[in-house]
Amino acid sequence: MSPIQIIFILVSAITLGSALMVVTTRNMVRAALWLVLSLFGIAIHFVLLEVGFFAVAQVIIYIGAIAILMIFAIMLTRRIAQDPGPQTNSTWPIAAILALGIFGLIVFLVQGWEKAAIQPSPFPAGYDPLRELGVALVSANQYLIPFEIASILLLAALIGAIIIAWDKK
Amino acid sequence: MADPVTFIAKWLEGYLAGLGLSSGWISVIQAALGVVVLGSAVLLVDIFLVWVERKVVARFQDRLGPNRLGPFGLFQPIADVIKLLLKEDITPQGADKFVYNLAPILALATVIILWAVIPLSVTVVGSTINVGALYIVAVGAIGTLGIIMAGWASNNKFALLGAFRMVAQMISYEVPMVIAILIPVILAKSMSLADIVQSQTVWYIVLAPIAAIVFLIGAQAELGRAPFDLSEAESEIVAGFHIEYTGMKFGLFYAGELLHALTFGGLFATFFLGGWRGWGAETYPILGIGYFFIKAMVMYWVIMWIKYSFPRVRIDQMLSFCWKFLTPLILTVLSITAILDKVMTGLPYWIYVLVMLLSNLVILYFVIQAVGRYARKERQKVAEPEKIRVAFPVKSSTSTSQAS
Amino acid sequence: MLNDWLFIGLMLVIAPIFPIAALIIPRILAPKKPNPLKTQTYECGIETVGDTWVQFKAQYYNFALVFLVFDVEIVFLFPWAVAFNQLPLYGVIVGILFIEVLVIGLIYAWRKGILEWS
Amino acid sequence: MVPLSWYLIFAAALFSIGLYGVLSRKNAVAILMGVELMLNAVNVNLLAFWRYLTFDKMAGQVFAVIVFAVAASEVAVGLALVISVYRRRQSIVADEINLLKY
Repeated sequence: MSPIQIIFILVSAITLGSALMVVTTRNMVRAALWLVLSLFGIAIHFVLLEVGFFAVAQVIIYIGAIAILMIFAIMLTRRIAQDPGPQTNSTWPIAAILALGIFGLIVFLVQGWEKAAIQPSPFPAGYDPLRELGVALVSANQYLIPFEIASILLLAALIGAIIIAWDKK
Repeated sequence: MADPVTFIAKWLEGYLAGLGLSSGWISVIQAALGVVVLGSAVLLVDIFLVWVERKVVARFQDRLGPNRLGPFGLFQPIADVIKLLLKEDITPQGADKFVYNLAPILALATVIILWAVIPLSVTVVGSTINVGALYIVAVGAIGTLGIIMAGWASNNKFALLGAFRMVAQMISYEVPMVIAILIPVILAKSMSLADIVQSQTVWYIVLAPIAAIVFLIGAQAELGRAPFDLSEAESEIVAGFHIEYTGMKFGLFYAGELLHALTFGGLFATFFLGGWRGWGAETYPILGIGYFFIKAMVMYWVIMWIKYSFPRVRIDQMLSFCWKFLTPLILTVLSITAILDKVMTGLPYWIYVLVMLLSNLVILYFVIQAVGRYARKERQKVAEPEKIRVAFPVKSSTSTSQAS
Repeated sequence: MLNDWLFIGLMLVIAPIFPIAALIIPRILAPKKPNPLKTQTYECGIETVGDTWVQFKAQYYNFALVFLVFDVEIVFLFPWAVAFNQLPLYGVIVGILFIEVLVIGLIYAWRKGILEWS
Repeated sequence: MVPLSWYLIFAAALFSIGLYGVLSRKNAVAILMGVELMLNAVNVNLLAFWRYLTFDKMAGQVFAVIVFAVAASEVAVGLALVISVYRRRQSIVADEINLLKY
């Protein structure tokens, strides 16, 4: 096994382990902290995929903003954070079977796919995916519309969240 | 001997190759040694910073500061460290042990990690990743999380309140600060800090003075230093998020804070003051390290100067200042800088610099006018308070004389 | 590309060792005599009343919300800034438009009183 | 390097864990956390496919950008809903929010 494969397995184990803790921990703040670790593991995966930009964006957006927003929301709705009762609903076995089934199905499909074992080809010399992304995002014949719509989506989310959370009835 | 770091790296490479190691392992060993040397050096500077900070604050307050131990009291921080190491470590009741212990580690480690991308000299740079500017923001985000962990795990109302205040402040000021970082990135067309320094034939503080000022204010807030030190308002919440930490754990927070200040000084130097650039720094890289640290220390001193000169602001003032003033201002500057930069491609460089500087100065002029007008209005409001409505109106002559 | 990240990866592993070492040394050297009085929560000498989780001002959440939306926008302007040399003028204007859309959101939040602290 | 299938299986496992969280947790914030995990699994897949199959086209990266924006919007609106419900009913247990059930 090459060193990168070992790193991949280690990081995957940490990511999946902490993801499991996210969905099973009773204490909500702890679940949020496990979520942070899991998302950080995914950032390392992005580094291994040679998209460093997405790795840092992952840390900034998910850990720096989303996780903090979640912790704030947990603190605001504090009562249930230490809810002594069970944290899962009665249908959890069905959920577990469904999740395992989907996982099994995807693994089965991936195993049967002829391109599953391919290796990535290195980037050509002088090719900078980050720069290409920057051009693609604002070129009219490429992805200008999705980019601007993302902006409007965020605007709508901001306005919607303000209206939902703070309407005075 | 002009470039000892590269010389040592080359010698090490040759030595390890002689031992029969593969090139991959050699680069790993080199990088690991680099990390250890960089981390230790940064921490040594950190211990020295305790002395600098205490000496400077003493001078600001017309005192002498530490002067007993060694020449000029230079050994005082070493005594401090020994004291902290020998103090009892108290874990408060109901604390979440693991998170409680993790928070101070994060507080210092995130600051050390920042130094991985800062170019100390033309050849001495940890990593030249092409997302260096965003990497700094990302590491800062993990630091924010460390604060919230400390506040939550302490199981203390003051700590949690302090953490909330600190985090609200840090995330608010992150917005103008990140946009202020975006402006040097636009000017250099690269996110790698090495490239940003390399392209500063004219320091960016000349091309983008407003961005530099906003970055400095953002840094001050990010550090939680006065006038933005609400998280440790002694009269309200005692010490903020690290109230329950004792001994070396408190020491780690303290060391992290000091080192963070120097790091922001270094980042300011990298983004706006030309980093290691200076006379002869390209041919003698060792000079570059000196220049860089001189600039970083000057900026560290400016940060301390602001800290010890300003009173604390209220939390509503602090957040209003960020969202209603700094963010619109820096967004305007960003738009104008971006368009001007594109329009002026192909023109001689001195015209480019002049136009950039002039546009910034014009914006600054209007901003100062607007702030002055706002301040006058506020002063009038305070000088002429609204008349208090009384249920039974008294004689009108007394009430008018009161109001005027 | 991955070689650039090697240094940072090692930094992530090695940097925490310094503070961890600083926490382990007191474990050996420092006294450890906790008692219930000493480990009480510190509240200026007054015994704590009730739960630590006091109700917080909802304003903290508001600012985090506005911050989240701005943060996402700004991060995706960075590739645009890096590609600046390859962009035509309209590409630059479109990028600015991207962020100016959010200014509408900021103005809305401002008018709605979300940015007030009271 | 790592073969593509490893990434796909990793993403599938993460997606399943997220799905389990969404379906089984009672707390509304925990459900949102599960959704985050699922979106992240999608992002890993998108970027892995981009890197291994079509790194000369930008579709994979742009899609990942959109997923980031969607995740942020989803959390903003989702948590606003949670807070709104909490203010009215003093509870964010998903089972108890059943006004629309009948």
